[in-house]
Amino acid sequence: MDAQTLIARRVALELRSGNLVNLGIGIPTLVANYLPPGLNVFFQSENGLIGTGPIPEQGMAHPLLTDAGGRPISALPGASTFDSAMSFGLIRGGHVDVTVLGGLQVDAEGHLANWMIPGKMVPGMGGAMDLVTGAKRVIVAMQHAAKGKSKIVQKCNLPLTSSRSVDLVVTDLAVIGFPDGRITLLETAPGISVAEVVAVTEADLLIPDTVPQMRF
Amino acid sequence: MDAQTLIARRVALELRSGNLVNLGIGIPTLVANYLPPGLNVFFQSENGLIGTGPIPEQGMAHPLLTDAGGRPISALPGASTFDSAMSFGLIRGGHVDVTVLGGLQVDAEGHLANWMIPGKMVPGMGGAMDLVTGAKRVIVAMQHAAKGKSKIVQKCNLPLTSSRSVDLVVTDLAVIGFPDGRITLLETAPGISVAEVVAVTEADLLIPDTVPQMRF
Amino acid sequence: MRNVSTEEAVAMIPNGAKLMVGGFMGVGTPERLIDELVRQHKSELLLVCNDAAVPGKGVGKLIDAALVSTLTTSHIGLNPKVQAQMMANKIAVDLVPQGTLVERIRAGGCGLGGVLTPTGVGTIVEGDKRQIAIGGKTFLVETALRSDFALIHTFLADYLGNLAYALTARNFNPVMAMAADTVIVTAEHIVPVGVIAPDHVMTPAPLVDYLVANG
Amino acid sequence: MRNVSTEEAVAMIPNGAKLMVGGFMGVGTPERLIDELVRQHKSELLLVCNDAAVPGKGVGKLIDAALVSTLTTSHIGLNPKVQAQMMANKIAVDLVPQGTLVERIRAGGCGLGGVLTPTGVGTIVEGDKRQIAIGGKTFLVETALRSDFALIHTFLADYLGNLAYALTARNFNPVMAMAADTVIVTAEHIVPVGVIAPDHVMTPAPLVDYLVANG
Repeated sequence: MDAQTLIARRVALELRSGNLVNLGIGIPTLVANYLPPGLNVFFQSENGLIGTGPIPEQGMAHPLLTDAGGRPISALPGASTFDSAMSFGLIRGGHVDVTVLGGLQVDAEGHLANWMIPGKMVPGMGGAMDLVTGAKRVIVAMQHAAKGKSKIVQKCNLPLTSSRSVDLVVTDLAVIGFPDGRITLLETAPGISVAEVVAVTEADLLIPDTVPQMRF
Repeated sequence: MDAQTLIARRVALELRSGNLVNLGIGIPTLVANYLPPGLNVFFQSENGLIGTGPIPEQGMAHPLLTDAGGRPISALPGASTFDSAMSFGLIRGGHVDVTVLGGLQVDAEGHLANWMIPGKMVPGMGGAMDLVTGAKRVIVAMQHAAKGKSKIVQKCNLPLTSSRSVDLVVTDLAVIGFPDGRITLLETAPGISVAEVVAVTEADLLIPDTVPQMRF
Repeated sequence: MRNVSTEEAVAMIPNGAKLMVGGFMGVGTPERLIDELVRQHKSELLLVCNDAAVPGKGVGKLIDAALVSTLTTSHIGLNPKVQAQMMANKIAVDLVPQGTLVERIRAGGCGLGGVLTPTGVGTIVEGDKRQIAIGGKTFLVETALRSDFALIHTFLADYLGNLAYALTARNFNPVMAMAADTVIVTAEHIVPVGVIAPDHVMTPAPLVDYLVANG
Repeated sequence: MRNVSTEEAVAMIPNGAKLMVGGFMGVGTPERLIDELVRQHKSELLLVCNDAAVPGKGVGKLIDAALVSTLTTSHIGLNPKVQAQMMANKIAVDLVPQGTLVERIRAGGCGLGGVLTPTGVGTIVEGDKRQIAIGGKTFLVETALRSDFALIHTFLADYLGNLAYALTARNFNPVMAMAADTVIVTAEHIVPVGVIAPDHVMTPAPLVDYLVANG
């Protein structure tokens, strides 16, 4: 299983039936492909839809039905559409149960940076700041390191997305949480030892006595 | 012609084709009955409708279609419905071209008091404060005096509806406006002299050299 | 979303609960839930609704039964029983301009702390509210309102809980359906999924906690 | 409401105008008006829209033609030409969180001075904005946005100007249609009055100033 699939499958286990879920672009988008059988969740696309379905069959796409990246999607029975004020009312108002977002850095306090690298890349925050500030639960799905550098840092040096801390980080190497506000190693990926995670993690992880293997 | 009809007919002359108009309860409601032929205006009911029509035929009323007083109404072709947030977005946002409201007092500065008499009557402001604050043009339609006391006063002693001044006052005796911020007698009702209006008006009216008779 | 009976729905509401109730002069009010609140005698309610309706209709029935201790509303002029209970100090009434009331509820439902409105500036509505000048114009800071329960009435509800309101019965319902911890809905018609087209859903299903089943 | 040609509609817009343009990644953007803005070479535009789309699509065409001097938006990541023009100091970009952007426009259209939002607190979005604490929580004061023109695209428009949007092409359109001095609309289908049921109208006719007629 490749790293992205592992991350997506692990995140999918966090969703509960009836949840309203918003998936960011990239690895988070893949989560929808790995829902456990029988699990019914509502996926929101922040451009104005609840009930996003898979990419339509050849020739069935409609130009007025896309995801937030402008790519054609379908809609499931029971879908609803709305304007951007409603969409962000849902997001900021705590009606989104889980958001899954990519990240550039997460730090020991759970702060996320994911929207710009000063002087290099300024895509804009889009809906990310509202999602992290407003969703009931924020899960970051990302590679543990980029170009050999840990993305789990002691303190973010990139601009923050929100002052609100995220709830869970799922990487190709580990699952990390923040019980009692302490950054904690919760699970290790298959074939990865605790020592290996610690070695490639800049942040000072709390290591419980037993660290189970990542479920997926 | 009775006083209410005169007032309603005079106010109707202030409306222009295409206007979005909100009529308050009482005399203002009557204005809809006296639109000049060929004039097409949109009437808003602040409980959530543009395109209110007359009272429905016997047996045609629907319990979910009423005016802001809860009375059955009809809807004209091209009507639209919406929630209260939209309804007051239209009102406060300046999208209502004309609102016609009843009044308890209007003073020399054009301030309106129309929602409570302390210790006596506290109906609540309903939508009146938003209407007076937000509509493009505010017209007060009311009797000139109540129980022998002028309702056109030098300074309101009842709680104000808004700090925004009204644009026009139409009574059974006169039309009063506020050109250059001065309370001014613009027209007198048929058979009423300028002296008679001045005699029953507490506010210090500016009297132009010629005061035409009220059109209706 | 769970289907419940009227009795079960109201049994969840404790005495002293803060309730938002949809409707405008009783139009679009969930009458079955109101009747059951009276039957179960839920008292000391903190009620938020557009108006006090009239005796015998909508939230007027809660006033008739003296179940409301605090009423936040824009208009009580057509319900003399509220005036009488006010005089007798049996109910506290907080009068809020209608446009401000709906924006405060919307803010509560949309995660905003409040809004800046010109409505009420220079009137007794100012009270001790904070004021902010923007571009030379003064606005009142009006803070968000939320409640424990929202009691909502809709024309159509589908099996998932998507709602579509009709005509002037929409009013405060969609806004309140976002601003409460628990949302309970009565529908004139419960219909299969798909009867309400996606573009015509006014309250998306995930906002609804309980739909009152047909009796 | 008046019917106009695309040429007439765009001729009303001066160089340097402040424009709100509906659409999300070009979906729900009035392409005919955008093309005509380019053809008439309206320049120094102050543009407010959700995102910068991609080159060759939606507002991306205005960027391609270097007609935009200031861009207020939430996302430019998929349009490298904006990034290039930023580096060359040919365009000023004001990045606003998406939920804040839509609330600021809504406030402008609804007569509010602004809203209080938690989004951006503790980030560089704070800038020198006023902060207000309510119930121990900090909010940013985000002020209303308005424009000279709103360029709106709809699925259905009736002869009076009632609008109904489709699927994810609704996005910023209904909010912007309230926040501009002049509202110009293109429709995929112009239909008789009554085709859009009253409960399905999303932008009521009185908000629309100009509807672009079929060619």
